[in-house]
Amino acid sequence: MARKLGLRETYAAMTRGVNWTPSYVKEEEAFPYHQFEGIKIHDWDKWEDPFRMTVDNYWKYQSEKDRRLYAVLDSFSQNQGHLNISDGRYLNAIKLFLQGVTPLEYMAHRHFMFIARYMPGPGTRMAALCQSIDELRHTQIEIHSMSPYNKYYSGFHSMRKMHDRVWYLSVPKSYFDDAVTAGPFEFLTAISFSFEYLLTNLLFVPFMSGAAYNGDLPTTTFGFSAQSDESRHMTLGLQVIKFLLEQDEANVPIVQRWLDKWFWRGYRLNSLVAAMMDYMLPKKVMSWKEAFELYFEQQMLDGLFPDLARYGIKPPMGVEQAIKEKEKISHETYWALYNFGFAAAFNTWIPTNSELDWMTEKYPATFDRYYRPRYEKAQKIVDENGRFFMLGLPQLCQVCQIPMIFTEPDDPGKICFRSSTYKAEKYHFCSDGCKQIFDWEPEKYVQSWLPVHEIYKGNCGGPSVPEVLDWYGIQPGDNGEYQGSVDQLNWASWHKDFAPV
Amino acid sequence: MARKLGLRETYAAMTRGVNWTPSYVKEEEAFPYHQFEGIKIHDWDKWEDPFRMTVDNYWKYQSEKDRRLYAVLDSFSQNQGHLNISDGRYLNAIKLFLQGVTPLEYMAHRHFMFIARYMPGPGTRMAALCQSIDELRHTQIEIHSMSPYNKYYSGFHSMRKMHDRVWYLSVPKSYFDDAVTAGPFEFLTAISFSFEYLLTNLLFVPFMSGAAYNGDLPTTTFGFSAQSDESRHMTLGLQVIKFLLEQDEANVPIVQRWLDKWFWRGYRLNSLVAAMMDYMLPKKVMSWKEAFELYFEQQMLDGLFPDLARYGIKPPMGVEQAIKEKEKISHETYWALYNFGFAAAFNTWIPTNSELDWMTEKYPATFDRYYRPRYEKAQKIVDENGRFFMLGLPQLCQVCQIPMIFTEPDDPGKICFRSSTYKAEKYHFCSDGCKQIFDWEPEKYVQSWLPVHEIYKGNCGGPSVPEVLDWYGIQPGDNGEYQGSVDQLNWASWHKDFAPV
Amino acid sequence: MSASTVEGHIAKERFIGVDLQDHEEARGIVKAIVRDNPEAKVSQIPGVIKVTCHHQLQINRATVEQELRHEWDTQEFNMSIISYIGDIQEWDDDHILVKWSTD
Amino acid sequence: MSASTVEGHIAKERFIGVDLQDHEEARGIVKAIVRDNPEAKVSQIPGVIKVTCHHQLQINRATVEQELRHEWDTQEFNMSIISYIGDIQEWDDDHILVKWSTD
Repeated sequence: MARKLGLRETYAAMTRGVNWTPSYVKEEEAFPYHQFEGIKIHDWDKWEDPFRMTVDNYWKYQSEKDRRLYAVLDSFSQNQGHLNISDGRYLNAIKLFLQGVTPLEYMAHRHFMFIARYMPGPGTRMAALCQSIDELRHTQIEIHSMSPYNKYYSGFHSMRKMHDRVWYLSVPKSYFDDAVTAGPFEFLTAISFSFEYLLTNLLFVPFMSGAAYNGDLPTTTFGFSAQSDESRHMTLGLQVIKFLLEQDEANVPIVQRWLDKWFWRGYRLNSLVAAMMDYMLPKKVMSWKEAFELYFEQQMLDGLFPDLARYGIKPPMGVEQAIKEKEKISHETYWALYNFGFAAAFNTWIPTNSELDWMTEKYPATFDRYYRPRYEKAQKIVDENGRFFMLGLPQLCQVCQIPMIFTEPDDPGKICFRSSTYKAEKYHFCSDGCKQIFDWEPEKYVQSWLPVHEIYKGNCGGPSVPEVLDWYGIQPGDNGEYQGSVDQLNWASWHKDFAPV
Repeated sequence: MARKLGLRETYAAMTRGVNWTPSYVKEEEAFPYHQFEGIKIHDWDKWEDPFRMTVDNYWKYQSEKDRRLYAVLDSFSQNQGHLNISDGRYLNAIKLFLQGVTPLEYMAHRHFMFIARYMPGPGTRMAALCQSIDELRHTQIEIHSMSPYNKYYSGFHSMRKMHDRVWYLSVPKSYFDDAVTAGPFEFLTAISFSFEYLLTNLLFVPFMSGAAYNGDLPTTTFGFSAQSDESRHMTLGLQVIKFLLEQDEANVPIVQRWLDKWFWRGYRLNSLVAAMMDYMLPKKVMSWKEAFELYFEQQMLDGLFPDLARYGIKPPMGVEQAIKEKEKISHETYWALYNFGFAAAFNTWIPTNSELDWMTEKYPATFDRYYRPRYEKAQKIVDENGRFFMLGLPQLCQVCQIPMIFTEPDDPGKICFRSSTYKAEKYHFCSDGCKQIFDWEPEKYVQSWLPVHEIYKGNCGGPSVPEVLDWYGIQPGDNGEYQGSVDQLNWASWHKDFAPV
Repeated sequence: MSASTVEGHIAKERFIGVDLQDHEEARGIVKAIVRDNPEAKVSQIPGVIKVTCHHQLQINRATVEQELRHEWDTQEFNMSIISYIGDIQEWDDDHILVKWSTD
Repeated sequence: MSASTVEGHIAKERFIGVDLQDHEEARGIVKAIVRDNPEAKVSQIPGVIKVTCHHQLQINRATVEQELRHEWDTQEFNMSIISYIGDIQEWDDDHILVKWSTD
């Protein structure tokens, strides 16, 4: 009997052994997209994939992951598990995830299939192929996992439509649209490295742990099921960067600029995650600031970047500002969501007193001075006159598409405005980072589909708020204040017979 | 290619085709136990098993059931699911189940293995073999499913020891000991028919549904996983009865007496289930009375017994009394558990006002007149002087081993006492049914190991309450009042940060 | 003595039925039962779907397969059943039939 | 510019590590890691076990098999891993090694 091949040999046989050089067409006809960005590759065989995932293992483990997930989902809905989450407010974080992230998984599926077809290196193609299938799986399991909630709660019904139309969802959408309209190496740097390696832990680990802590079995289960795939994706991300940096010194400045751009874009996207972590989890795992310090400062700045320094790579543009903003970003973002909550497909609310105390403890330098007074004032308004909303339309940053809500890095009392003029037109930005990204590629960003502009241009259902909300697919109950909402009233009535604690 | 055998043919080939007649030993040497009860069997081939479970299907479906269960258990403990049950009080029902029922599963495993070896009919042997393996699986999955609670709650630690020693657990233990010391046909009538077919729905369906309603995923999941096996066991139960009745008319009176005995014994055992359903589930699925009417009166009396009438079988002895007692039995049983709760390995408590109102609604004929005043008085005593217990030892029924807590069928105000004299010794019973069972087999029941007698005989660790509790394996916190218990204090502290409903 | 003469018991109409888990596959099976047994009544308690009929309840592989949109072996019914009322009179490759022996 | 000179950032000691699911099999793997990497530090947030080391973290099939008491393919690590910090430098039939490239 022949000796069974080891993992290393099996992987080599699959990725290198079955590769061939095209003879009916020229190499550059078969693979026409990997050169226009200026990246130089000399030896694709230097590509390494430490996971060494082979097709048989891939099917085996992925199907086992799915089997476990669906057993849990069945059990969850059989047990009316939705009644056992910590509080009805919690699900608003999940609505935001479903509306904002799930459609990105599908976009990732599509574009990794493109990479799997068009990259000349067989190792890269195999990794991208697996990731493409993973991302389709993630789309499916997220929809399946969250659908048990759709029966009982508002805001879960139209994520595809909302993703393409609703103002705050243009933040994640524009991030991904920017990536898929770049070249293949920039895409890999944007998604595989900047998002999956640098920043993914900030989204997924505290988010899933928060789901676990708040009794949300479906999200925890799909989340950790997806995360095991993400580990593989992180490896692809780190590998692509090291590969580019090692292949040719001329690649270094190109990669550095991509890192600068995509760190900042990803970090800005994460402001929604920051708001979710600090404000939307009734039982909190850790603050945004703590997560940023652990997952970004310690793991990336102290951990990863010394490894990249030997290639001449520096920590990305804007990192100092992000560090300053860790005291502020969740508060400034949630405050905006609260104020414009009439137009969001989830509910918002004023944190409870014990939650405000928690934030005072977690953010001693800023919370009591800048943010707590806002919520106390908002509570007073609610008590005296009921809930208020900012019914005007905010100015948006031309690059990250977030309203102008962020303050000057060194002054939490002053909104930060930046602008550039291009072809006699003035463009506005929330930060030096976004301005810089625009200035590097103004032709790209003048084309941005900005939700507020589109409303004014008459492209969003009509000029009035109800017309726009209707065009967004937002139904009564999806939006606005949580207290007194359909979800809150249902939650209270479902739990009125619960035993007192 | 040969035609694939259908289900019917595969099953026939397996159970009949591979059977053989012993030639080295005589038939009665190989199968020595099936004749002494007086049962006459003429043709074992008339045995039918409608489930037609074959070995390959058996492994396939049982392993799939286990895979699903363990995925759910992993997910549950990963999510700290124990925090998401309806209330800490709920788990006392599960402690009672683990202490009382799980060891019975193991006994069933052992004795069905005996049946699988010693019954001459190959169809019977196959059904018993599968059931034996099932029961071992049930033992294992129950222990695995409840072990996540053992980390956090009292009363889950010593079920084997407790089952053999603690007073209220002698009720289920003596039931099974009675069955396994009978002949094989009586055992099958007792366990497979009376318990698994007649009464099992009263235990398992509302219990598992209660688990689902109270957020207890592990119990729901093992419960429904086990119940799918129980359906097969019900079939074995119904089949054995029909087979005995059809094989010889002389079997009819024997079977009738077994039915009379084992209905009453099983029904008495169910008084613990009645107490659990009405008192121990914070979120209630249905009352004992409703369950009894649906699962026993409608499904068995109206459904099954007309089918058995053609063989000359009548509804079992005591059924009229059980119908009268449906208004009383849960209240009388829980009251005893409450009073003797210092010696139980679970906590007891006074129902909340809304729970008392629920019982008033469900038991209009009895609750406000006989039982509510007791709990209101108990609450007054608690408020004024703290929790009280009946520190004396109760008199037990010689047959069912339940204390003398049940009232005269027609007078909920008067305790029912019955007695018989055998060999100049007087024996006491809780009911006409238990007295009749004793009178049929006094030699058997004079040997009963009665927990109270054994304490007085000095066989239970010593004469004082602490010595007995220590011998029982009861640790501080396992027993007594729930309010202020270790479990209640932990529960409250784990939930203090939960968002208000 | 017939059941209906038991003292204190008010006899109701006789039925047969199956109790199934409230999970994805079982919900498909229930749809198939309802299609093939028009008099079937479906009710629910937490975690459990109860389907009852007055005379007989038949589960047909072909209908279940239409509802589930995949192949289904009648033995897979073992993954959904919790309990049943009546007598399983037939269980072959194509059908499961529950009814009482006397009607 | 090295990371430690980033304005406003106070550099701490560098570590590598793996984040695993808090489930039965992963708990066995964690025990094996702790046995083979004595400096390993284990911490926890809901649902997640984090194991970190300062220089390298090695997972050995043989030790994991001792802890789990059954055969274990290093590829099964895919069923437990959530995330990792560092660079996976080796993953073969017997070992998984996580460390940074520069020390």
